[in-house]
Amino acid sequence: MSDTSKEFCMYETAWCPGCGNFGIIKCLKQALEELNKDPHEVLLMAGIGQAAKTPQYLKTNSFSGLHGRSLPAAIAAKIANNNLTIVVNTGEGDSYGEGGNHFIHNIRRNVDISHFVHDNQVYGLTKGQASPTSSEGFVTGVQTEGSMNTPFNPLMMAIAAGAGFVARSFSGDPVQLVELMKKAILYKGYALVDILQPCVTFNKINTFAYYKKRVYHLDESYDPHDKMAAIQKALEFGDKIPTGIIYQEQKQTFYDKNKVLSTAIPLCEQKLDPSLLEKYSQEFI
Amino acid sequence: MSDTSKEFCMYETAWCPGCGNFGIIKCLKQALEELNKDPHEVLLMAGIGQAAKTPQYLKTNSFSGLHGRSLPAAIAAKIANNNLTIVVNTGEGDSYGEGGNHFIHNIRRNVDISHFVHDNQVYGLTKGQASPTSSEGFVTGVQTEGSMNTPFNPLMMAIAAGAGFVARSFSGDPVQLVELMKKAILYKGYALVDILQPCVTFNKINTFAYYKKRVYHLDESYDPHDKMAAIQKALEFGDKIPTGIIYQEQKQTFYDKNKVLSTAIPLCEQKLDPSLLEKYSQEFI
Amino acid sequence: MYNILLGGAAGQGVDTTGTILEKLLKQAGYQIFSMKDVMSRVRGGHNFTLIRFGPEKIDSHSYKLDGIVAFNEETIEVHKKQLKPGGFILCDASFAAEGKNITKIAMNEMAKTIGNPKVVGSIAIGAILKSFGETLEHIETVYKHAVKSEYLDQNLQAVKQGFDSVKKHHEHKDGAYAKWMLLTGNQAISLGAIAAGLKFYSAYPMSPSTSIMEYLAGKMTEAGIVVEQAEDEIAAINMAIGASFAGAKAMTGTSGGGFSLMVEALGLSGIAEIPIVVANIQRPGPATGLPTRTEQSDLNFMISASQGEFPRMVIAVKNHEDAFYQTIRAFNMAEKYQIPVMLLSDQYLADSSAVVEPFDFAKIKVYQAPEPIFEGEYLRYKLTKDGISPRLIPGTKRGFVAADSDEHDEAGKIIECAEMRIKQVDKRFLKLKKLAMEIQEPEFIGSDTYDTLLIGWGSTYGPIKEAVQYLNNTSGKKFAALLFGDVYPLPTKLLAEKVKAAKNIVNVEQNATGQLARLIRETTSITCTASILKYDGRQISGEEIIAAVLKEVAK
Amino acid sequence: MYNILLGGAAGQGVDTTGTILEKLLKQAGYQIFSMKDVMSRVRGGHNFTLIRFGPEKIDSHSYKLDGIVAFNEETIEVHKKQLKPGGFILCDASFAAEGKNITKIAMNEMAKTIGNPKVVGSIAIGAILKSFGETLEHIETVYKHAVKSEYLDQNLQAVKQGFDSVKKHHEHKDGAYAKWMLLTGNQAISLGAIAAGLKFYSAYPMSPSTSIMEYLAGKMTEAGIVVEQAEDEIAAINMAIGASFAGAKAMTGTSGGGFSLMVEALGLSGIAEIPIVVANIQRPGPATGLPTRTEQSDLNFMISASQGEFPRMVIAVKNHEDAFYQTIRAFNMAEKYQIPVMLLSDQYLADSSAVVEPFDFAKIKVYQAPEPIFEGEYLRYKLTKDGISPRLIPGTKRGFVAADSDEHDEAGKIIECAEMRIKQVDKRFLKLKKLAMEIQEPEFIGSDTYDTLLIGWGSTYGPIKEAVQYLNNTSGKKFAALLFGDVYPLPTKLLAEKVKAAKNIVNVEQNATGQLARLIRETTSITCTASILKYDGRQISGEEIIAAVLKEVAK
Ligand SMILES: Cc1ncc(C[n+]2csc(CCOP(=O)(O)OP(=O)(O)O)c2C)c(N)n1
Ligand SMILES: Cc1ncc(C[n+]2csc(CCOP(=O)(O)OP(=O)(O)O)c2C)c(N)n1
Ligand code: SF4
Ligand code: SF4
Ligand SMILES: [Mg+2]
Ligand SMILES: [Mg+2]
Repeated sequence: MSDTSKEFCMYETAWCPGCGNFGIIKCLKQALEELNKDPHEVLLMAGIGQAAKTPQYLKTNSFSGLHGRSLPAAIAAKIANNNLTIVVNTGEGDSYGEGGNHFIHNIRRNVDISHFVHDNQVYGLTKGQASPTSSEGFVTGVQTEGSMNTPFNPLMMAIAAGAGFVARSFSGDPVQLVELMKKAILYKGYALVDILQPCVTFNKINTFAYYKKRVYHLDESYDPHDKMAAIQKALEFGDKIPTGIIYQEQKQTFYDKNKVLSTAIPLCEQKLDPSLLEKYSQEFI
Repeated sequence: MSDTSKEFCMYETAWCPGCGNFGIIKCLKQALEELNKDPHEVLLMAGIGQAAKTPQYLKTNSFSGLHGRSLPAAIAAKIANNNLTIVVNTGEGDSYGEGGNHFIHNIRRNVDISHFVHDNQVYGLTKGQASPTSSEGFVTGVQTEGSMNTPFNPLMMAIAAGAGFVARSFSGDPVQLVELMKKAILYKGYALVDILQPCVTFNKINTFAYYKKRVYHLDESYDPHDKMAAIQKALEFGDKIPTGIIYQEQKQTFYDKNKVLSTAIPLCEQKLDPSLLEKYSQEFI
Repeated sequence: MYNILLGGAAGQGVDTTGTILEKLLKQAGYQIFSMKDVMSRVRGGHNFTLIRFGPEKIDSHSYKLDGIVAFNEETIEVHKKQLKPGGFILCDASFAAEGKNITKIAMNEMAKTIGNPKVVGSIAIGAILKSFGETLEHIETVYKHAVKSEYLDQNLQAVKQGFDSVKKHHEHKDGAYAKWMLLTGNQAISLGAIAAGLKFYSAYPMSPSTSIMEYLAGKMTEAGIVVEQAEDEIAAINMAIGASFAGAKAMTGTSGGGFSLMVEALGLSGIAEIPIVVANIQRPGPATGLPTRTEQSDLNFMISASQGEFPRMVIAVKNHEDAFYQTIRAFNMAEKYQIPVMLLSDQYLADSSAVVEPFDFAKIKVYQAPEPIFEGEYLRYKLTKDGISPRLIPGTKRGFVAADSDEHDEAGKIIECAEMRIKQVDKRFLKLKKLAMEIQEPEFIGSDTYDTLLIGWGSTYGPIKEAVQYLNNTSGKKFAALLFGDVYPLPTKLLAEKVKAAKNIVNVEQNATGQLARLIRETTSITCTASILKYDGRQISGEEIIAAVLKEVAK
Repeated sequence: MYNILLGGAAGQGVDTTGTILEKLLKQAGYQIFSMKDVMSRVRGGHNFTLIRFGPEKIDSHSYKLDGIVAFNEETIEVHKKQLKPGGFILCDASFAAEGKNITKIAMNEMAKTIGNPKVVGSIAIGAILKSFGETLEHIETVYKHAVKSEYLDQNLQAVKQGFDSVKKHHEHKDGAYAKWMLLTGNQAISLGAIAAGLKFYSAYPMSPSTSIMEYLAGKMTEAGIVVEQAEDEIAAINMAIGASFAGAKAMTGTSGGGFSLMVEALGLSGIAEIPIVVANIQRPGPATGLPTRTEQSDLNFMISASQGEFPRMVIAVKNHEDAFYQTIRAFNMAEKYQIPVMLLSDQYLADSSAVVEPFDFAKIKVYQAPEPIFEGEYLRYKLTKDGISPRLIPGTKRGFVAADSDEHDEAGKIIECAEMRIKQVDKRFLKLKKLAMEIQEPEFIGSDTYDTLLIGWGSTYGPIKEAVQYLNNTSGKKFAALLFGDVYPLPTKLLAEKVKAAKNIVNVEQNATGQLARLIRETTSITCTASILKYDGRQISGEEIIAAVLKEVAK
């Protein structure tokens, strides 16, 4: 039986009413459908967290791995089968906290996947501890005196690590978010979209209204190809929060560089030339 | 018995003749002695690797932990006893590869330790694989077609993560290196010195001559307090490699912010007020 | 003894209502054992709290109910079968359910009138108090600590309205527990850690361990404890090791998945001989598994985790009181033997509340390592008769202190020499000889003559105890049980003695493969003849054990 | 059979010289077993290679020497006691050592004259060839592959000069092995992986596993394998799992410390039922331990690693030939049962070279999972009779594929329901039933009647075999041995049968706690009566086992 519908049906979710995740998953569905993706060739991947439940809620292929480990699994799945469209949807704790090492090093690999980080500046699933992006002074049951660490700046870190597509959006801005998602998916290489997402239950500071008041679109005159300008924008996070493509640069991808992948046949379907085994054996004789 | 000598005696090493590590350890010894540090109050810490053998070779307190895990152990030791001068000497594979997540997040904590990364752009102890800082095209037994990843830029990453003291030096420039080490140790907060270090055995590209030709001192006119200028300098790594303090900013340290540490008594010597136990019990009655 | 269930969707306040109610019942003098069953989501789904209370000692939960308080209709659907004859259901007037045991109150409407839809739980609390013959005597004291002051009046009003809207069903019974402590397993561990001299706690959030970090974080400034949320569990344990090396007593806590990431550093603690306490609050695996539920399936993992071989100790906590005292003991053993000591608890104990006798702080002995005596150079890894090398903290003027994850000589320098390697391995294992003398035998309970010996460990302590008492009183056969707390090294004296008389040896475990039974056989060759295993994420109850035992023994 | 030792400091070319010499000896028709003993440093210290060769089958190394080639004076000092009567020492003319068994050549001077101080090793090679009655026939072919072309002539000249500078001591013996393969244990694993259809290998460098990655990296473009150096071991295994999920056969390799970091993901492979092969090339722990040495101390760890419970398989490789075939089998078992399969090897096998019969690629069966047959919605975790759910690869048009680390229903969606939880746990464990029928019993060797049964696993295969043969031939007593390859699930049939006749059961293990003995007792209640344990980082030899056995049996 083969289902030829191009619709990404939605299942019932376990999110709180009013959660920013609803906006994001709707945009994701729309972006994939507008790109005319066949659900059979899409693979949604995630770690663990509230955001990380996203892949479970759309009718397509899904991989719900370990907390913090979505990227290594995702880039390897893409290497194994270049025909898959791979999108990672997961939380900022998952992406930048537990998964921080994979974040900085997978940017360096530049495999062609999209990474949509639902950034609610809090650990949602574990009920409200500070996340890497929590602002200084953010009070929680663990950070009883307020978070004391310098907040993690995802855009700066991504640019510093060498990412070629770095964007920010807001779950309450569906028109822009769909656009950015589509561009990220079409971009050849690793594409990051950090998506500001209110958590109505555990983050009473960075609310919908908070973001709404602060976000603004980068205007036409802004050139995302100018790295120093991009860095300046990436550093801007306070009363004003720029959204849109912060930085873009075309770079060689993992596929471009790795000779094993230079054929049109995806790795998972490549067959070993049996004569090679004889040849390799001979080398030991 | 108590040894009142202020000399950091050196033990026999297991490094290759000509290795850049010799230059670094000499400077470290000199820096500590010029700062008039008592060897009993210095704690050298490391992970695992060639560079990571450094703490074993000076007569002082030493902690040789796990590969990649020097920073969490180091910041916690400092939190436990603020009277210790804690210096981490370890490799760039250890610091930025296996230990990458601790690198970015401990910068955010800003505990007052110095982190001297012996950056030979190769995995020395495991006999010559690419490290995070290896240049593109670097050929090894594993990277048989040359390293394909965008090199990790330690200075950019440190600035992006919010470090307040970011410097680069070269093992072949002892005058500058001793100076920078002293400043890093005196700096209140997390201080990074990325030290270019030839590995004569496994890195035939980034040799002594290679670095010698390229490094130059940032001149008097350079203002390390200007973040955008610092970023520009941090991005410069090619025919010319700037050395010196790339970025400096005074920030509140972990000690400044954490109320538990606001007393003069180091944490490890603080005693619990026994009446608190009764009080906490009462809360359950 | 009564047993009531409060049920509803996540977000409906089941948890808070239960917590307040159990406090009120304790103030009335009752023993309490209350258990939480929570789904891994923040809203929706179906959660419930079981509160068992009465004037006598209560060791565990039960699934047989005297009453159901239903905040949604699903609760009635799912649980009505558990109701004992004469049991009641309390729900909102708007619910469809019908039956003579159903009491409906217009809770939702009342709450609206009071001006706060969230006080529904307090209305229910009032109704429960009345039903069981309690007064409103303690409501002000309890609510003062439980709700924000601006909502206090609304809640008190709600309790009173609830109280007035039902009839008394039962008479108050006199219990002697009003001055005892009511706390959860994780709170008991936290308090134990403070009492043991904890100075540094680092962890990464993970259910069901997070409440330890939260409790400690609430006390940190006052108690002088640095509580640090790590970037990941690897950092958490390496921080704890670093702090401990520098002289601050340190602990980390997590659940199985986080412990998986701590495995390498466990070996660092082992070879570098740096004391550390690691609490694993178990939940069902593998991997993410059932994040908010309970299981005892990390035992085999914990006793063999990390490459290579080194001495360690694993203590399973049996109940709330034990959790407190064993945590102190864990710190003491870690300090004395300079080894990693692991505490094994589980979601069941972590989140359930029980009433325990106030801790006697005067009696607690915190181990204080003697100041090292030495001449000449200080040797961190000195070969000694008992394998314990006197430990110096770095920073004194007395000598230089080394820690090394490589094999090393007495001074702590890397070596490759075969002889020193053997000596250091032997030295480390020698510590187990002395430690063996401090190992605690399992608790033996039940009849002195018995055919069937049950064997359990950790949190099944309460359910097994209840089952054995009941079986001995009613079944006509005789039963006993050995209940292990120390599981590694495994104490074997009492075991060897007690299995002799047993015709049946039945291990009761909250896992699928019978992990303690395997460990027992590995250590002693003793084979359990039957197993009662539960691995659906819900804690086995006394009555389930009774049924399973009767089935096993009958067959 | 001869046994020679080449010794010197790191950086003096001991390793290279040994590698060339063993190739030349194999070309001459000999069997070879050569072992490396290396310090964890790049320069200095003391390293040696042992090369055992002869016309008969050789199963392992020996520490009794027919000859020593000393590149530094320390080598003579350290090893001269191992020399058999009549054995020789070859060293530079400048060395101080004296004795009638010492042959000195002015190697250093000759090398200087040739114009390359590094050819000292080749001079020694020439001298060895002459001593043992060999010719220079193969030197050009072998050197052509071993040194850069610009140094070829210098080296050949060196060999010839060495050849001419000594006298013949022994006569050439005819061996039949010139056309067999000479390779290391890690090369055998690598070749096995390629033969099994490996498409993706991700790892982080760690001795002694790195040479697997290096071998594969040398073939990647030609063989179509992506070899990716990961940022850490956590990434390495999660990459392998991701690649495998998407349909590329995947493997990762490491040593114990790296495996410690892979533990959590092992459970992901277990619950998500994603096939994966993990090779752990063991070295002595705990923690960093002795990085370049050998041990068998991760067995208990590997069989219980990761929170929760799930089926897995652990295969210990016994020798070089076995390493090849078992690697293929590991992939096949992983694919068929959709489980993690772990290969356990160690530094001893990894770095030692042996001569094996050329692999018969025609005979190899690579398991090909059948295309899933289903109607309606595809269910990744369908409950089936044998527990194996037909596996679809994502990206076909046939259905949607889910992988889930949470407990899930048949479709792969998160669940919390007790019934489905039990069903999925049972389904996963059900796979072990079928798998049990494919488990390989240990190899039984020795006398059919015996008093003493030795028990070993993995790389002690060769040494134990040698010991048993020797003991049966010379001691007047009768011995047998069971040599395990499959260790988990543990095969018990032959064991149960063979222990019956044994008065003594002696486990021989390269660890301090007797890990296999514990596993045997855990599984069968059978208790070993004595143990021979070695944990100094050096592989036990046949002669050491003989001595220990005679001591054990005598007492
Ligand atoms: C190894 C491990 N550590 C910790 C956890 C517990 N955990 C699950 S989700 C999560 C954080 C979620 O935060 P984030 O990624 O920001 O997602 P959100 O829930 O906010 O969407 C944590 C700590 C886990 N599942 N595994
Ligand atoms: C968990 C773990 N993985 C891998 C290793 C092996 N290892 C030891 S040192 C090292 C890399 C060393 O590189 P670097 O940190 O750059 O130090 P260098 O030797 O170059 O000074 C590796 C991979 C280890 N010891 N532990
Ligand atoms: S807890 Fe926060 S992130 Fe999670 S579903 Fe609720 S609102 Fe969304
Ligand atoms: S291998 Fe390289 S880094 Fe290591 S000691 Fe030798 S030269 Fe130095
Ligand atoms: Mg979040
Ligand atoms: Mg390096």
